[in-house]
Amino acid sequence: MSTHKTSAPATARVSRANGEPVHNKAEREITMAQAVREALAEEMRRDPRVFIMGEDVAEAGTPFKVLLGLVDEFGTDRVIDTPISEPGFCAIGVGAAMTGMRPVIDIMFGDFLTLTMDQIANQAAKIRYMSGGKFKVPIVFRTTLGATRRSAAQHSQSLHAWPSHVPGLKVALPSTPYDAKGLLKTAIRDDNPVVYFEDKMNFQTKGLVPEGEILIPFGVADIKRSGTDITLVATSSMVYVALGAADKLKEIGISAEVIDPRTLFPLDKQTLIDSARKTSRAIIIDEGYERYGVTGELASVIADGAFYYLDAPVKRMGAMDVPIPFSPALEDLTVPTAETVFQAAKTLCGRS
Amino acid sequence: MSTHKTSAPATARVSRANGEPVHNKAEREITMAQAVREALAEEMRRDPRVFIMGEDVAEAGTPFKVLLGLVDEFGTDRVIDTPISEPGFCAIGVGAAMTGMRPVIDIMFGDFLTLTMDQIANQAAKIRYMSGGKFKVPIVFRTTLGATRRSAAQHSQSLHAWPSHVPGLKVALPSTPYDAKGLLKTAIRDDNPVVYFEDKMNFQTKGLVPEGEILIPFGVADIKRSGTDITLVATSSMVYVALGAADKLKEIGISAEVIDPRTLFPLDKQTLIDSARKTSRAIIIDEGYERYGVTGELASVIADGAFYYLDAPVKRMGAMDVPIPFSPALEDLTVPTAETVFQAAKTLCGRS
Amino acid sequence: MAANKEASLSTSGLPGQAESPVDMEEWLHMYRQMFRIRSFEEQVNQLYTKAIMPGLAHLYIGEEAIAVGVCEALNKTDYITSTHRGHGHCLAKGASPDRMFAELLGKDAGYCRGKGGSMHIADQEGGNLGANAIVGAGAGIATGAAFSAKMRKSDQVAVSFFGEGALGQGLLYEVMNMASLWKLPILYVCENNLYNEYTPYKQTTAGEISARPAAFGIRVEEVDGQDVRTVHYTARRLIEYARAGHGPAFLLCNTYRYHGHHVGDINRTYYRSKEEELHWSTERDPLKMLATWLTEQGAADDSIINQIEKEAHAEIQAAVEFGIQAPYPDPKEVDEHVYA
Amino acid sequence: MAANKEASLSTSGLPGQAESPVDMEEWLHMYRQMFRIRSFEEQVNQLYTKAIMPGLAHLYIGEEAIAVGVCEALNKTDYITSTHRGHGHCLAKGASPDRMFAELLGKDAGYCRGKGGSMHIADQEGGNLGANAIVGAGAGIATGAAFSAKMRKSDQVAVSFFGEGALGQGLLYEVMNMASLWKLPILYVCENNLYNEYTPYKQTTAGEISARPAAFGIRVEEVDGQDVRTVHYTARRLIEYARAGHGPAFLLCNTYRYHGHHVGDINRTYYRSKEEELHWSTERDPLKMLATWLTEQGAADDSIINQIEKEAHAEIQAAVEFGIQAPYPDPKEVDEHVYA
Ligand SMILES: Cc1ncc(C[n+]2csc(CCOP(=O)(O)OP(=O)(O)O)c2C)c(N)n1
Ligand SMILES: Cc1ncc(C[n+]2csc(CCOP(=O)(O)OP(=O)(O)O)c2C)c(N)n1
Ligand SMILES: [Mg+2]
Ligand SMILES: [Mg+2]
Repeated sequence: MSTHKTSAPATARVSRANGEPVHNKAEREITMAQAVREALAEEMRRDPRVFIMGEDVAEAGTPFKVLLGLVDEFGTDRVIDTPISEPGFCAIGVGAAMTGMRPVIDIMFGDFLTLTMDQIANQAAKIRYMSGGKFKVPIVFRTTLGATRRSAAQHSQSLHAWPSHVPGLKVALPSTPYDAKGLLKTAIRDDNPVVYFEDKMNFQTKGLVPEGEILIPFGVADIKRSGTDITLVATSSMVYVALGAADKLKEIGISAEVIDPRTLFPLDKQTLIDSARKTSRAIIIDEGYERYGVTGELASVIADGAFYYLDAPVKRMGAMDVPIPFSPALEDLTVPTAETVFQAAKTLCGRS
Repeated sequence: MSTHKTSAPATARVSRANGEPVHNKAEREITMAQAVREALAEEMRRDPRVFIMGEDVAEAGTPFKVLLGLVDEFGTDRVIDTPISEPGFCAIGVGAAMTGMRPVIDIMFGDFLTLTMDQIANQAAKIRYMSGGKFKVPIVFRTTLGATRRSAAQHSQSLHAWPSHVPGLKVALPSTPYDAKGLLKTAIRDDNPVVYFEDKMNFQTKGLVPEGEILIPFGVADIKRSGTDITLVATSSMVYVALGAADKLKEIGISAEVIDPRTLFPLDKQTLIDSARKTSRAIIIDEGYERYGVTGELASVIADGAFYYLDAPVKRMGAMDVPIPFSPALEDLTVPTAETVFQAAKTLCGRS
Repeated sequence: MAANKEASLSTSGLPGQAESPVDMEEWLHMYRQMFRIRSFEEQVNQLYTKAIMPGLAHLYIGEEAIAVGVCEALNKTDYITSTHRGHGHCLAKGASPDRMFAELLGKDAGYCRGKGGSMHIADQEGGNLGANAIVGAGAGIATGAAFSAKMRKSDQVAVSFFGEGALGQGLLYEVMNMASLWKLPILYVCENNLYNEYTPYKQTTAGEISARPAAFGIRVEEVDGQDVRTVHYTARRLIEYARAGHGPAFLLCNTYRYHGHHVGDINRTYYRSKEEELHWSTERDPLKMLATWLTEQGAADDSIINQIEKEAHAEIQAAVEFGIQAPYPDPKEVDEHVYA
Repeated sequence: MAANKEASLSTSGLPGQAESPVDMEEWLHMYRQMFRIRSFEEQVNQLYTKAIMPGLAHLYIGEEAIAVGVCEALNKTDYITSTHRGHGHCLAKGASPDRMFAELLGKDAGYCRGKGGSMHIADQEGGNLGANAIVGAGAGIATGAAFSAKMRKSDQVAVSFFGEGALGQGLLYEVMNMASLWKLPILYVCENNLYNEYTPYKQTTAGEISARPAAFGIRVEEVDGQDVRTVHYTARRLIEYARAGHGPAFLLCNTYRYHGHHVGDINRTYYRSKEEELHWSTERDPLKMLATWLTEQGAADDSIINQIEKEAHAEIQAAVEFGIQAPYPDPKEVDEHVYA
């Protein structure tokens, strides 16, 4: 189990090169779970239309304990335990959002998106357009992604490619506590449906987060580390994998730039392309299945936008195209690691 | 409505350059609907384990009338009308496939895949792997794709990117009656779950199809037209769009090669790459939403595999990233046409 | 539960002593509303036959008493959700036929700027949250609207109309369960017109329909959906019940669509007989039934009925003209309204 | 329907005059089976506590009478589907504990070559179509297996075990409807242990559980899930009914899980009291209840019971050892078995 992907630093101290408004608030080191909870609490205090709905969200605070305590402040009228009815409570969320509320719907495991795609992709995503702009559906579907928890094939998937494919949806996937807070607050204030993914393995990852208001605009990638020789585009917890690889690359004299798009839609294509133009090499690292997913999209955005600057094909590193196995001996092999990214980057830089 | 995408030839006479076994059977001109029906009838005669299940499949023969007559030959025990319960009858199909049957499940509109992704992606796709290879799930999910029928946002989608993303599934999407028959027979005999997409606009398209046995192996692309200057990779009805563009291109002296992958998984990467290496330019044309879908995957496969041969970035032409509008004045704008592909190809060949 | 049981056996729906009767002007108004729907739908059929209308449409003819009987028991600020067979609900909730025709013809003046069409027609100011092309989906959205109304303490009620085919969708049971648990102000209106597309509902529906909502602790009543008076009185009672915070109710209406499943469904004998069709359209017609009763009561005569019909017909005729003349949306609208 | 109603009221489950009684050897066998499950689960708990087991597990302790009572009424060729809480069903259907432990530890000798783990444990030769990590999904698969059995005229029956939480999933109603329409040979076994994870089922379940399947025309019986004799007799009757082609049946078993929702759920007082836990484990324990009855009948005494327990314990002990010693799968297996 030594290759567990969360050999990520317990404290994520990564730069925030662009995008955020300057603030001078006190920063504290808190976990991703705390950042999420804080974002929710602040937004619920600010706006009485915001409520949380899902399985075991109230007293239990979800199985991940991320929401612990919210019910004490906001009561069971605004932190609402549901039956095990994902399609049903997502649908209720959509109807509530159309009629003046701002629901945050908790889908415990991202794997359960399979049950809710009608509500998310056929209803929430399309209602504004189908009504000619007359309705709006301000709803957040908060869910999880990420493997290596020994939870096997139906509790370990990273299905963010599906909603990213669907016009009408926005998709956010924070890697740091800072981004988690800032993106979630933005998501809740957005007048459109947002699917927001947290990596289950990152809930205990710590990072500096200001108290109070931070809003991260959607569609602004963050350069988590600057570099000149190769671009590593990484999403969610793969940012830590990429940073780990960048450390190793530095040791052999290769300077890697690590970029986190933070939102898959809207996508900050320009930052990705500019970086690849500068470094002339790129790897996309994402934990979704590799085929027909996020890596293909980002790779072709770069291959197109930086075509005349690239010295090597854009390399894609997704999760292995297999259902996620239970056995630790197998599961860790299915996800990119700092080591496999390091090797791929080395090769791409002609240093095999 | 003049730009309707099925300005496709009423008779699809396209070459079959590779892959199929040579046969010397009588060929007749039949429609895609007839080809599908014939494939089903032949397989049901051959194998008593094959049955059809779905909404209005028996006497009504589906709203598209594709299955008309099958119930007369095989009875209501093998052509089974269901309640409007897509998750339920897909689940029953999975259980039946695990225990010795070979169901062909009819999902009327591809848009209803949203309701069935748990059965398809979490159950059918994973059961073999999760059981360590002990179970098999020989099931075909037959469904539709394609816009320009004035059916609006929830009855016009082409969601084939979703199952293509999921390991454990195979995905076929025939463009011609010949391919429809050959791929469907192969799908039914495959021991794995296959999602099989027909374009609703193509049911009346005619083509030469042999009587009796034809089996088209999965993972073998078909070169629908040979050319030397540019590669047009096109799926399903977009093959006709590409062929239309190739005609126009020929008039201005550009020789386009049109390739139909026929199955998205397994994908015949080599044929795509070889063609692009030869022509040095490629456009991917697919009717799914452009972002995070099929065009991104195929473009990055080519950008990677033909990197050192390409004279221009690989261009992607998917459906516009909007929910599909009802109004004819808008709907036709959302799908690639022979004209828009022609223009893009011309530009790509430096002939603006 | 015992009370539900009893309720589900009540079939008359006519007012008990506690209820205030509806006056004759209102019944005449309902006649007009039903006739407007019928007239609207006949125009739709013609537009389709003349190949003026793009796509398909599902006609509500034969079922008018349900939309009208229920919607007349609602306030303008109350919500409804509707189905693929949604023109009747939309009109009954107060939409204008001109903008509806514009929508059906894909024109910019339509309620959805031509982007929705028949299957997504909505009336955003009139409380119609939209037709839906996914069977059963409207029940989810309406339950959400009821949830929202309860949270906002707005005193609104939501009504979800759906065909008996929607009983096949598991979503319905999920949301009925939550509606019952949380006592949401919602009325589920099941229009049992005997067919799921081309399949008789008996082949798709096990057990007794009314037992299903009852199993979730929901109050159920079953009525003759052709009798607008029964529908209306029962709906009033159930909507009042829901609005008062007692929880959801379910109104099962037995009805029939005279035309095909959609406008193009012409040859129907393989799934239902001409005799059956004739029986319903002659013996069980909601318009005839109400006209007869009004005449018996001395509240109307042929000339009054004719006058109503003439006016409604003229209105619908003008509305069609409006729709036909209206311009298509500008092509640049194609990628507008994807996001707010 | 009248018959169902009556059936749903029957709570004794003990044999009527028409039924052949079970002999004492068989009850002793069932005691052994229940004890094996308990012993297995206690080992799982220890493996977790000692950090030997990867991931999580959901223990079946307290509910043993249901799996055993039902599975003892099945043939080896009959099918079951199971849940996240699936070890008990798997053992009761005849799986070997050694290969089960190997699976739970991610070893190559496991039933699924280590690829499935606790939540996907299956016994492909023994008719266990698998545990499932999607609540309710097993009901769909089992209904499909029953459909297949009927089509193949194989005389097999399928049993779907699920927790009362699965009543929240719409899928269940969809497949119960079809099972009833098509008279499929299936028994739905609902294990109501009072909690959906950390939420009391009363907060998630409106109306009466038994009314739900009954509304679909399904025969329902409700029993004390702690009394293996009642469970077994009732299951026999319902399985016979299903096998004979009368259609599906639903067995509602009232029960309790002694441990947490999963092995890591240690502090439970925020959702249930220690008194409640104690009540069930002391007053309502299925093993104690059967042992007492066997003793009363003179069919067993302490030494017989002890002997059974000793043997079973040794077997489980050896099985754990086997699992721990077994090798992990070869890394190259990682992309094998994706496709047939
Ligand atoms: C989820 C889903 N499945 C299938 C369809 C196709 N379809 C459209 S209408 C219809 C029948 C609906 O029957 P019912 O609910 O009784 O309404 P009715 O048409 O009789 O008014 C079907 C199957 C659909 N639109 N949505
Ligand atoms: C579709 C789905 N939603 C949520 C979960 C998470 N989950 C796992 S077990 C469980 C509770 C199940 O309760 P119940 O069905 O009563 O079974 P029990 O655990 O009590 O045996 C939940 C919510 C899941 N696995 N699948
Ligand atoms: Mg109907
Ligand atoms: Mg439970």
